[in-house]
Amino acid sequence: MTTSKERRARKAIRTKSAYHLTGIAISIFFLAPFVITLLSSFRHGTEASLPPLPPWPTSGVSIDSYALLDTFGAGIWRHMINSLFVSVATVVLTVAVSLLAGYGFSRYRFPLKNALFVLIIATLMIPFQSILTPLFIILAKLGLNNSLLGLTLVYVTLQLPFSVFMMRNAFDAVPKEIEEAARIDGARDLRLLVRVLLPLVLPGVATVAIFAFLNAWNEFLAALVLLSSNEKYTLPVLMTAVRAGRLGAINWGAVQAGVVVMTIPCLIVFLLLQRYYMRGLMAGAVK
Amino acid sequence: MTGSGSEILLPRRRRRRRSNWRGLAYIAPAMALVIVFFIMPVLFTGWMSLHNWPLMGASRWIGFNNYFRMANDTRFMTALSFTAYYTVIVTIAIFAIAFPLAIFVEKERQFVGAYRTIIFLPVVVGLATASLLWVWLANVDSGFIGPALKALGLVEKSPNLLATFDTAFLTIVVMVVWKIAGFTMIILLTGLQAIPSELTEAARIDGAGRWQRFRHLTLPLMRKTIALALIVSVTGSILAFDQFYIMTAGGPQNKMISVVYYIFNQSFVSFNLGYGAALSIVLLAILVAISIVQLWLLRVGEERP
Amino acid sequence: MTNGMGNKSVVLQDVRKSYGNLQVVHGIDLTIAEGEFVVFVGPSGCGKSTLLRMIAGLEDVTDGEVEIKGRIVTDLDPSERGIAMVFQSYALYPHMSVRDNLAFGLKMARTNAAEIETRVKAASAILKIDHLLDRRPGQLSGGQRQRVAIGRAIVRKPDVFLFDEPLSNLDAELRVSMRIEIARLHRELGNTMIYVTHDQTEAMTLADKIVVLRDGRVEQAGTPREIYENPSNTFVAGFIGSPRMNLLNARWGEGGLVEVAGTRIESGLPPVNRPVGAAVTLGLRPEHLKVASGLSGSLTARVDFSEYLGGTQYLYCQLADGQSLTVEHRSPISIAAGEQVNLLFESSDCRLFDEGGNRLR
Amino acid sequence: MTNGMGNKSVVLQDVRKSYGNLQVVHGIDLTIAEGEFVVFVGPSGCGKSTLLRMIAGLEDVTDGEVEIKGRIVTDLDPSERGIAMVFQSYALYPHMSVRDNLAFGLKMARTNAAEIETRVKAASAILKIDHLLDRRPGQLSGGQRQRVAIGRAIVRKPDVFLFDEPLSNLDAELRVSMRIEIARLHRELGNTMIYVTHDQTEAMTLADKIVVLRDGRVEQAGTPREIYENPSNTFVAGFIGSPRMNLLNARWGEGGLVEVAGTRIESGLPPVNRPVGAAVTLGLRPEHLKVASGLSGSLTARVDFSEYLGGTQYLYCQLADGQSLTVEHRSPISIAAGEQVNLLFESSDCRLFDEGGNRLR
Amino acid sequence: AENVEMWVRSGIGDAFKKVVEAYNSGHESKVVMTEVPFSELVQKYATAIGGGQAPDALSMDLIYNPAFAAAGQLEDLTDWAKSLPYFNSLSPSHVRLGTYQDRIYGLPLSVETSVFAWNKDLYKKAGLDPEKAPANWDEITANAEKIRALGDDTYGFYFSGGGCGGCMIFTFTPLVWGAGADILSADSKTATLDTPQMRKAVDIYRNMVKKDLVPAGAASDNGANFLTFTNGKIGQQSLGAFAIGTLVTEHPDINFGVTLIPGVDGKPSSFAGGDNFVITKGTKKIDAVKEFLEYVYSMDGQKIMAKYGSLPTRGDIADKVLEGLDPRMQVGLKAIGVAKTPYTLQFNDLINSANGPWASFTNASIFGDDVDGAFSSAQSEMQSIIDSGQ
Ligand SMILES: Nc1ncnc2c1ncn2[C@@H]1O[C@H](COP(=O)(O)OP(=O)(O)OP(=O)(O)O)[C@@H](O)[C@H]1O
Ligand SMILES: Nc1ncnc2c1ncn2[C@@H]1O[C@H](COP(=O)(O)OP(=O)(O)OP(=O)(O)O)[C@@H](O)[C@H]1O
Ligand SMILES: [Mg+2]
Ligand SMILES: [Mg+2]
Repeated sequence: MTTSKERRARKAIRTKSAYHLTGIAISIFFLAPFVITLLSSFRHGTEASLPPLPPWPTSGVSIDSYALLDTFGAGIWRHMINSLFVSVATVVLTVAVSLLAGYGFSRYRFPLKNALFVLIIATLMIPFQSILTPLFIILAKLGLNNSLLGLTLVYVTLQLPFSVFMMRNAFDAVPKEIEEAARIDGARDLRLLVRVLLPLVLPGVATVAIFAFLNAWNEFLAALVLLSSNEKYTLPVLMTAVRAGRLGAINWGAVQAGVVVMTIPCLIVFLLLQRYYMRGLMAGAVK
Repeated sequence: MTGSGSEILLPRRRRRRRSNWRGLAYIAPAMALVIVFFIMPVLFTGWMSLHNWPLMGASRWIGFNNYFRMANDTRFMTALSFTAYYTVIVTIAIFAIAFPLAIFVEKERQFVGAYRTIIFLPVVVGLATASLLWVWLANVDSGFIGPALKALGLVEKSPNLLATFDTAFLTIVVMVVWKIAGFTMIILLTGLQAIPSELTEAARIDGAGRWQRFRHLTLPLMRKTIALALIVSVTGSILAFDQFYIMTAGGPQNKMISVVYYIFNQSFVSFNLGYGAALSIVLLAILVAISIVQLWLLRVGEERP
Repeated sequence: MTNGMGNKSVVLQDVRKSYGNLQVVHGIDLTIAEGEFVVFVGPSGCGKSTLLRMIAGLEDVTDGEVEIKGRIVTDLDPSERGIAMVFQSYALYPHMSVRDNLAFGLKMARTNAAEIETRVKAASAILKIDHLLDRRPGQLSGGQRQRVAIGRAIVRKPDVFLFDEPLSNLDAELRVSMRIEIARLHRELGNTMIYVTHDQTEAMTLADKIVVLRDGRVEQAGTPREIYENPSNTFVAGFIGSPRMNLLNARWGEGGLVEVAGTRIESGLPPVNRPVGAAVTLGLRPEHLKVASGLSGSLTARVDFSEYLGGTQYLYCQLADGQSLTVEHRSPISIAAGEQVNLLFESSDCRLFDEGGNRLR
Repeated sequence: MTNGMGNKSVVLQDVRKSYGNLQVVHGIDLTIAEGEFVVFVGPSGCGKSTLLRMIAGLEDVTDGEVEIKGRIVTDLDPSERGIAMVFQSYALYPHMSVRDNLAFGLKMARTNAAEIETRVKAASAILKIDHLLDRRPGQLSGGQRQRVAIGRAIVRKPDVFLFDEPLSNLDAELRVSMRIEIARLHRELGNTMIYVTHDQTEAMTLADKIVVLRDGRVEQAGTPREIYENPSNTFVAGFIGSPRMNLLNARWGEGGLVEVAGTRIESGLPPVNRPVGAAVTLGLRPEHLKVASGLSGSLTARVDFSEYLGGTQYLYCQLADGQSLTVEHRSPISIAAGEQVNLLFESSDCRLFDEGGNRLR
Repeated sequence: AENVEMWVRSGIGDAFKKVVEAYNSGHESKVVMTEVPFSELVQKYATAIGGGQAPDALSMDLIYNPAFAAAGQLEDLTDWAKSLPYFNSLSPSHVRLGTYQDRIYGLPLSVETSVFAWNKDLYKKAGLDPEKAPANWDEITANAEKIRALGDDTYGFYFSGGGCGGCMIFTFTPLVWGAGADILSADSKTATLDTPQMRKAVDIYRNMVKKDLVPAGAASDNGANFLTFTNGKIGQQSLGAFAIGTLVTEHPDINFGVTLIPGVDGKPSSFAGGDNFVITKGTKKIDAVKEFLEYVYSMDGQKIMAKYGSLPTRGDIADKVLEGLDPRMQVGLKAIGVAKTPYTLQFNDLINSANGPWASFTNASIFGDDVDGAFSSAQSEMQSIIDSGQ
């Protein structure tokens, strides 16, 4: 009997180690590009154009690459602040707008409801590169050209299909009784939404917020076309300059540093909120 | 209904109508944004597509000529077929990777959360940034892949991955899989976890092996989820632009011009905005049609009565 | 506004409800006295919840009026009706502590902090949840959650308490003790309470008045004893009581004789105005049937099979004409399947219904 | 492989289960005879499902062996054990017709089409679901789904049927009729059946043998009558029976006297080897207590409140020392709260337990 | 004081930035300069015009000048330009490109020519005479082989062959121009790609690629690494004159020589490129803009530009401007004499676009397997673009 117990235990260990070996191999594939870039970006300027073999700095750690990055455009801090402004504003507005819309779609009946919902979702299917010109003209008419606010509004719109879909599902998942209990308790409209329902759809909000942040932080074409002065440019525009190279040569060190600078905030935001995010995404995707 | 209550009905009707307005009020900000920044530009695009609309100077009404022109535009046809090719390959690749991954991380066990997070990490990086990162990795002299292959002695000379179509295409597909597979995985994971464990157990008792369970239970029960993942993946692939623009600039020899890239070129390189607009409208129609066909093929509607 | 008839707490006047073209509540009139405990029972989908929710104001009334404490409240907001409601799913605010759950309604009504504190204290003392005030609902057991939900109703000091199947998510044992708790609460607070359930035990034990609904109509309303002993039709007779009343097809004979399954039995009933030979239904509760040892007795049946339940044994029997019959047998001597038994009963325990199912006497 | 003892169907030898460091099943030994209907009962989380699933092969056994029909099956796949299982949630394949649901297992075993057809026909005839064969599970009612789930088990012609709370998703009325159905099925098929439930009525009425589990250990195993009448400890005594047995703190006196609540009552029990004055627990079932009209009788109690249930009335009483006591009162004369009553009982109905809760006699 | 808004392409180099700095420090009106990534400049400018948000002035790659002028989006400068005393000595190629239907819309801002450079240190190491400029492509190829023989990462020749139309028109067409052929007919209405001269030029490059004289990265360099020569491991490369300045200031350790690019038959040629200065039609700050441009043309302005590597735009004072600067700059100046610039409204579509026929032709014909196919498909595609533009 003990032998059968041991046999079972041994088998369990074998299965387990095979599982984790596979897991480690997979993790290496998905992590390696990040690690290689991060380590390489701290090599001396002279090493920047050498292959990252090994990827870590061999002749001392240096921030040459980052210093170099700062010489593009109006300096990296300026662009970073612009990017942060646009991203945060996009997050705030997207959350506010999609929260209201998700609630309206989930809980109220009104004429053309489904048509309007499909309309919002359908915007997902339009290649937005092709409406840049009309967008530019409309923004100019609204006096929002070359303004971070205008860019933010465009980003918010781009986020809406996904966000409204998510928030509607999130509200659908909240039991109607909670809302009814609150109505009996005398909470109505915005008070009901903010004090009672908002905390219940937080995972959905986190998902929407992360997506809004990531997309606003990373978008470059609209930023490039819709903004037109150095001080207004966001980081991705800076990155196009880095990519285009300077004085006829790409500086790979700047590319590595740029990738790191572009990536780190996304990773931080994601890792901070991922508990909610995974839940929200998984809850939202079922429908 | 009874006639007797008609007078009393009046105030209540009014109340219900008020709640209609309330629902509309909640969605108003979203609708305003969509109308101003999407519907109007799209209508405008439709309008432009009926004109010869140069970037600068006066536009001229030409009816449906832009659409007729498309039929003989071999470069557009090439772009379409490349996009179709890319979509098929990349979708297959993503599913071929993401499905096993979803199964791999399905059960709650030690470190599984870490694996999920790690696989998902590339999703949070922008496509443009990811492209840039992989351009570097794939660079023949300063990158990682070629020199590493050479250092390992697998090749004699570091290969220039982006110089020929096949290797460049492969690089892009690998990059996209690296970047997207985590997202698809999570969607599929949702579907997997929605399958009650009792069903799998019942099938085990019924004597269905792993593959049979996958074939007879998992796949049919995940139809809705697969449809969602498929539509997301196909739509994304058809709209692909950044990766070609940044990684190969459409090369080598213009073999990687996707439809959106072509529209971009027509509008902003050749400045045929009208023609570009017409192409956009056609692309939109194609996308809507493909989505409908996918939903229909997977018969999403009739899943449960 | 008060109409001076203080003892009426809730009055429904011809209340109707339609969803689109589907009418689910058909003109219900009901008067509930101050302090009364009223239970709505009925099969699933009969409109119990809908009726309760119309009283609460959560559902629009299609036609008719709802009056609470003499005020017409048909068009008022739920929070303005002086009601409180306890939901089946508890519907606690999961992100708030128990204390905040209790206080939320008062905060919304801008009650001052000291008053809130007092009322929350009082309610939690009544329900013995003082020690849980700082927990989140997620950290409570089912029974504790239900207590909090009731507490949330109490702090509002409502005129009327509404309960929608508050115990059906609890397990059997807890259900019994919470039922007793609710009864105690009604004794202590003395408020009007309206309670929806499909559990007969709850209905029988809690109610001052039971309202039996079917398909959006009131079938019978009365005290538990009235309903149990004098059901006004076969529906009510079959619905209340477990195991359910045996309803036997029979014919009306002469001189108080009733013909069931080929044998004439003395029902001992006084004559009713039915022609001899008319089809009637004879109702006999399982616990009123006694197994006689000999061959004497009025009904003969064969035991199909029996269920042993400790104190009791249920006998599932068949009459000569194939009609089946349940007998509650309480005796240490158990009876096996296949045995032939004689069943005795008092004629006063017989109930008689016409072909339409309505009570003859 | 057969060990020649054909009448043993399932044998568990010191079966244990741990999740990580948490042991949830502690060395269970059990022998189930061919054709026996065994019911596992016990409070939630006691390991009933885990045990059943280990027999099915859905859960690995941490230690010990499972034997079915003389074969050690501990390391075999569920499909190779000759078992079939019916799940609480039905676990029907939602995308297949009823016919395909029934046939799926046979198809997996590459049974030929004609044989499949015959078996599906036979099973659906037994369960009266012939007319449903082309529907999807989603188009069936709860009871019909449960029948299909049972049908899926039947077509496999298993040696052993396993049921995990198969009826707990059904409503009360349906539960009763499906229970009777399962009893009939067992009579007809004669297979060994292992059934998990926490519903006592199901356990009492269905079982040949009841196994009462607590915290992963067997507390008592025996026929329903043994368990009900001779519980081997206070846990079993309190767990089986509804309303539950009154367990009163008492002291052992001389000459078969037991001191409860200050009064010495004649228990009529023969002497046991306890010192006089030792704490004992006196068990008395509510139905064994009779309300005496006069002042005679052995226990005096005050009625706290009562519940009217039609045929029966439950009296919740308090003894002089504050211990509470439930009495099942079956008489047309109802007793009101506040009354003082004398309670009579037969000494043969008394059960006595020591401080550890174990049965003295 | 007015602020003149002006866009320049990123990577234009320090020359223009310094001029703006100098101007801003000495004048009341200021120039506010915005750098736009060069690959998106035209598109962005055009969109901005469409939205009425264009800057006052722009430093525009001269080859786009005709298209924008034709669209009527640029300010007509004819009268003012002709009134400038030094008008006739302004770089003629630029003025030609700035002229549309006899009106002048653009004036030279920076002049750029293509030249051939070799690394003297590598020549020395390979046993070649570092001071002797190669005179034809046989010599260049032979030298390349010797330099390649030096080792692993040293290469004999480099060009941005990954579909960089702008790079290749700049450095590769001089091979056929020198021999008297061109890729477009004189009136720009016919594509004349398939000439013996072009075949020969393609062969020369193919040959070097085949012999592994060119780094593998060349095949996918879309222009971002145009100045690979600056890494010191490339023996020879055709560059822009601006690179001389870059090399001198940024890479003083590289010892290099400069000569004109030989044609396939040895006769040298060059591409005259650079930026024209254009003014957006309707700007209200036209006087300030003109004031700035006059400053650029002044001796001070020209000297600052030259100091940072930009060739003088005024022929009359060119020698004076270059006085005291690196003598190799003279080669760039000399190139203006033999330089050509194609005049077509579809320059972007035909040549500059990374996805145009010219870009893919150069890549396919030099790196691909099917040279004939590359010729015929590029020829027909160019022709169809020209035709569709009529
Ligand atoms: N929103 C709705 N739209 C349409 N029909 C509805 C809606 N809500 C309820 N109904 C219908 O109204 C009828 C009464 O429903 P109600 O919920 O009041 O029943 P109930 O008696 O509470 O049943 P249960 O015991 O199952 O809770 C049902 O037939 C139901 O199908
Ligand atoms: N996968 C698991 N991991 C850890 N513990 C588990 C797991 N499954 C069950 N348990 C624990 O094992 C014990 C027995 O669980 P089991 O499901 O067998 O109880 P049960 O008697 O069937 O209860 P119920 O009546 O609620 O179904 C419980 O304490 C439970 O928490
Ligand atoms: Mg209900
Ligand atoms: Mg269980």
